[in-house]
Amino acid sequence: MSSATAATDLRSQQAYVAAQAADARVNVELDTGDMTLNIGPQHPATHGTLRIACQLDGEQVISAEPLMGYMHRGYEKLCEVRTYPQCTTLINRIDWLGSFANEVPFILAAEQLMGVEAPPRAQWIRTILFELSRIANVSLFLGDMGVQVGALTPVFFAFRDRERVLNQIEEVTGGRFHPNFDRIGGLKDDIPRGWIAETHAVMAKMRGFCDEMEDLLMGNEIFQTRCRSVGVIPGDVALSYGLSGANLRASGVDWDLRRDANPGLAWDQVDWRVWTHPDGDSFARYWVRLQETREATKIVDQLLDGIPSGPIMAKVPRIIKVPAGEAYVSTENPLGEMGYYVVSKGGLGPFRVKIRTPSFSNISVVPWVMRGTYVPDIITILGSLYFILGDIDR
Amino acid sequence: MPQLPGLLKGLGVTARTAMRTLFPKRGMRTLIPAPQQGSVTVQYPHEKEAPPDRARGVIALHEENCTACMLCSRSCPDWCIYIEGHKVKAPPRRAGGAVRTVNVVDRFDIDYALCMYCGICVEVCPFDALFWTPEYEYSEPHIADLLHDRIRLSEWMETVPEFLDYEPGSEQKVRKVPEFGTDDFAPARKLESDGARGLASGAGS
Amino acid sequence: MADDTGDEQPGDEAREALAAELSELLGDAVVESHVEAGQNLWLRVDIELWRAVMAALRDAGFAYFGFLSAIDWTDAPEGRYEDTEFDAAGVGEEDDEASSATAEETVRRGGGETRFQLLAQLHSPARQAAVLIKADVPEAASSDGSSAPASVPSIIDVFTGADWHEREAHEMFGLVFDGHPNLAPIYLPTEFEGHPLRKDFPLLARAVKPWPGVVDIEEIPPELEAQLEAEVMAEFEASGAGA
Amino acid sequence: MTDLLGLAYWAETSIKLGVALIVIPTAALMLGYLFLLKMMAFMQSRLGPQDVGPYGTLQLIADAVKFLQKEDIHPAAADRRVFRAAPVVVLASSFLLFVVLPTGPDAVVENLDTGIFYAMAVSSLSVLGVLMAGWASANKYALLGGLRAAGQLIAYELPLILAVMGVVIQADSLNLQEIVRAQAEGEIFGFGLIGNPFILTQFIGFLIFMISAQAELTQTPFDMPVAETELVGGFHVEYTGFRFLLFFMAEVATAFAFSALATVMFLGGWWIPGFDFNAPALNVLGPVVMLVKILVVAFIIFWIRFTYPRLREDQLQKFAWKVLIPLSLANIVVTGIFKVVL
Repeated sequence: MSSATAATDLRSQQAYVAAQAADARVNVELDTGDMTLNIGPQHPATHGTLRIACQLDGEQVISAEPLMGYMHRGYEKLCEVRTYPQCTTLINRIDWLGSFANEVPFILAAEQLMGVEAPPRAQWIRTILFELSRIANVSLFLGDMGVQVGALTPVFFAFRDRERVLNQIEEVTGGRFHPNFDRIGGLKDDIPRGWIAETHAVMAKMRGFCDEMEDLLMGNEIFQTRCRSVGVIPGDVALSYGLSGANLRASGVDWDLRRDANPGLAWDQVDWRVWTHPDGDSFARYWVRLQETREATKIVDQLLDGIPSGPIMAKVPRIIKVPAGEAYVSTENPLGEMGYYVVSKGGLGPFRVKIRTPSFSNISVVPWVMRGTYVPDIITILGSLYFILGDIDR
Repeated sequence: MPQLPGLLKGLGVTARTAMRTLFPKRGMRTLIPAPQQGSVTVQYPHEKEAPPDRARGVIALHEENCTACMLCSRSCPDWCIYIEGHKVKAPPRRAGGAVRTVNVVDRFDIDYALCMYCGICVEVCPFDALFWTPEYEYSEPHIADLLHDRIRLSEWMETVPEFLDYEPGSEQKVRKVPEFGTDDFAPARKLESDGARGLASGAGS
Repeated sequence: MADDTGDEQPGDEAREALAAELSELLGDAVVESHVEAGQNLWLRVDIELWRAVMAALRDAGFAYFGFLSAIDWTDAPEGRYEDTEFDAAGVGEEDDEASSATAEETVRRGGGETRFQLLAQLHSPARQAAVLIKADVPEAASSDGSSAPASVPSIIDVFTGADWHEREAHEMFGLVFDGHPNLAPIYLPTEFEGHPLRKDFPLLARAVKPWPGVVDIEEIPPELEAQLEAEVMAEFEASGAGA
Repeated sequence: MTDLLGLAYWAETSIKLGVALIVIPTAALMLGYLFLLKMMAFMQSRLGPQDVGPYGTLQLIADAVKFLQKEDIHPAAADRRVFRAAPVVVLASSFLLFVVLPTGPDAVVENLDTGIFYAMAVSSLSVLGVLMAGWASANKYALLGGLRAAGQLIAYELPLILAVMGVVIQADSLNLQEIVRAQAEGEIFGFGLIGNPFILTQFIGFLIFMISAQAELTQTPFDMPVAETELVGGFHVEYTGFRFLLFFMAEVATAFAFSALATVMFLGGWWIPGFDFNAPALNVLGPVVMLVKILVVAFIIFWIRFTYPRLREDQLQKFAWKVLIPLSLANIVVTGIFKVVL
């Protein structure tokens, strides 16, 4: 072998070693074989059918690649063959834990195209139901995060107290999970008598639930040891990956579509604040969501006291035809920015609907953030990024 | 590493919940364990949950009102409503009127295996023939059995609750559920007994 | 300038000003811009400069990546897979001027002629503003004679988050992103053929089942009509109701 | 050991064996029902099982019957012999623990002079079974779980044994009966009515013992080998039917045995204040007292299990080596000094 080839070999070998070290942030001097571990598609932590293909060195992650599509339902295509009212039925099932919040941006986009605006009473009730679905959705996260790190009890508390919120949603809309209550130009129905007082009581209970979660889980030193400085996402990375919602705010970016780009709902009528956390780690994401749930109960309380009287439906034709045009409306959903790019050619149904779902972007940061962590951290990070599978796969 | 307060607080929360579940009673009877009242779960087959009146459990059909206009079938996103009907001649409503031509439903099937419970059909019905009821116990061991016909759908009319009042400030009008059970669930036969004539009955075929 | 942090919904002036500013910043790259009052700002840019535009916008403060997708503007040959009778009935019943005037016309925000349009959205958290960027994707003749969309520059080195969005656009529309290291399908099985979100891709779910909305009411045979009518009337009068 | 009823060796042994065979599943059932099913349910605002037997008392028996009916599945690539042996090894380890547990002056299966030493040795056998299960399952999750268990063993046997050392020094014996006697006959500053339960003098030892026992039992916060949400059950992920049942029984029975060990070493064992140490009545009352104390200790074990999240393996190692082991060594030194000085 000539010396030239030997030098090239050595150089390529060195380059390989350097690349490995840089890539995995692990010590490659130890001669340990890599192991491929498939987390999912049926794994308790992926709540749904997400699959994460991990390359492991011992328990350390060299690379993690989410593979999805097990639940792809093609909603963008299906919406093209449905009328606008029929679309909301599908849209309900994108983020199935906060269904009502899914409907709102789509309806708002259609309203923008039609030049219709819902009456104030409808806007207020919309906002209330929107925040209720946020509470229902995020409270489940608050408990589920406990299960991800091994605590059994919080998730039962979450299911227990979320049920109260779902009951309130069901009493108005008739559907616990899939309200299908929002209509172009307003709402399907008004709120039943006695509902406001009941909801106030439930909000008080939910604040109690948040306190409980703080004592039981967030204040727990073991939980903090597990979550602090695990899965740190700096602000600029979060922006570049298009993270949204609490994941973005936990990275210190002060951005909330409810405040910064309110598409016309009643959030600007009440007093509330946006919570951010500078750390960007899993604990920060939990912390921000807990504070947001508390804030949401306050928003609901204030809104309940100020619902204006009036009709709940604007004048819209019985058969809805949307004028040609394009509109994009996004709202701050429980999981993050949910937006609909609706293209109409003037028919009964949309010509094209692009659904910008928060979880899709949120989970795309996984390969970046999981490098160099440990197997238990995969679960912590996945849990704290908080995705709904229907929201990734649509 | 671990400091006591957070860990102890957590233990406190679980212990408190256990106590609340075991001893939910207040006052003199505090120390009588009554987990049945303290727990939040429902022991399903033994006790039943009562969904709210607006709950979208199943769709009931008020057959007398149905004119087989196909609006519900067309607006269904899943194409799960199948309607067939025939025309009959019905006597005039009052003296001196002309003979009416009325649609009678022969088949009104909803495939609950496909239904997404969106409620669009109930909403578009212009004749108050479809209603939601909170009934939920109609599961079947075979998926094909979830296709329910008009007889079954009409039976559910019994369980339709009255529409609720609205909160003050609302301008909505409270709707009324039509009276049920004027006849033996068979409006077509009722029309016949009233003197209607059509293909399926009387002179035809 | 969109310097209205207190205002949740920047008015038209803000968007117009932003459009002017961005047009100036991007120079020739901007083909057309469109502002919809109180809604959104569209910029249509030159596809050749797609990556450069994205980089320039990122450096100008639009560093928050929203989404990337595409639109196929051809009409679906199969229509809406629904009985057109229903559509026609709807127009007839309502019969207001809006519905009849807007029948199947195309209004493209920001203009454009090509079949495929690339679409992306960027936010600027500092300015509380968003911009939708479009680019026409020209058709290029492929080797087998059929025309396919020309390849598009990838922007994953500008916005890392565009990675998955480009993969999705690739499998759904068949757009090819130059410079993307791994255009593997993200949702569909590896062996899947076709690009589902193209309009000429048939949706089987609607094709295999007949539409149940076809009117299926059996008419009374005309020859029996008079007889039945007489029978009914006779019975009605006989029952005493006529008295 | 005194000859209880003057029986022949074989008769005595078979009686003891019979009692042990009844006691161990009963203990597992009792703990399982009381804590795993009912207490957990109450802590989570639920009712727990209700249908099988009064208040669901027979639920676990129904579960056992269900497990027995299930198909016995081996993974195709499994090392069959090891795979089958693993649950037996784990269960045997907890069976052997019961041998030395004293419940009365004569009510003990075998009163070994090195009882505590034997108990410690035997209890670490279970990890061998866990490792076997993890390795033989030919499953990556199981392997990770098994390796974690092995790592945990090294980290936690040490503080466990060192915590026991304090008690041994204070009682001057490795014999469990003698440890009970030392507590019964001890005095607190001349006040000897309740004896001297070592929890008072060896409180740090007690804490370390309980923490280590939690790890030994793979209960939360140290249940990394099982870790349902990460490893989907860890070492027993591939087990079904009665082999899984064996793991489950062993887990609960070992919890019972460790609660009993803690009772014997720190809470005064079976002795009741006011009784003579060798009073025959204690052969009947002792087990009852013992059971109550065991339930209290087990309650704490399970209470912690239902409340806490789990640590990460490296964090656990750090905690063991940096906190527990130095602390237990200091405890031994202090105990030794007091022993010599007083």
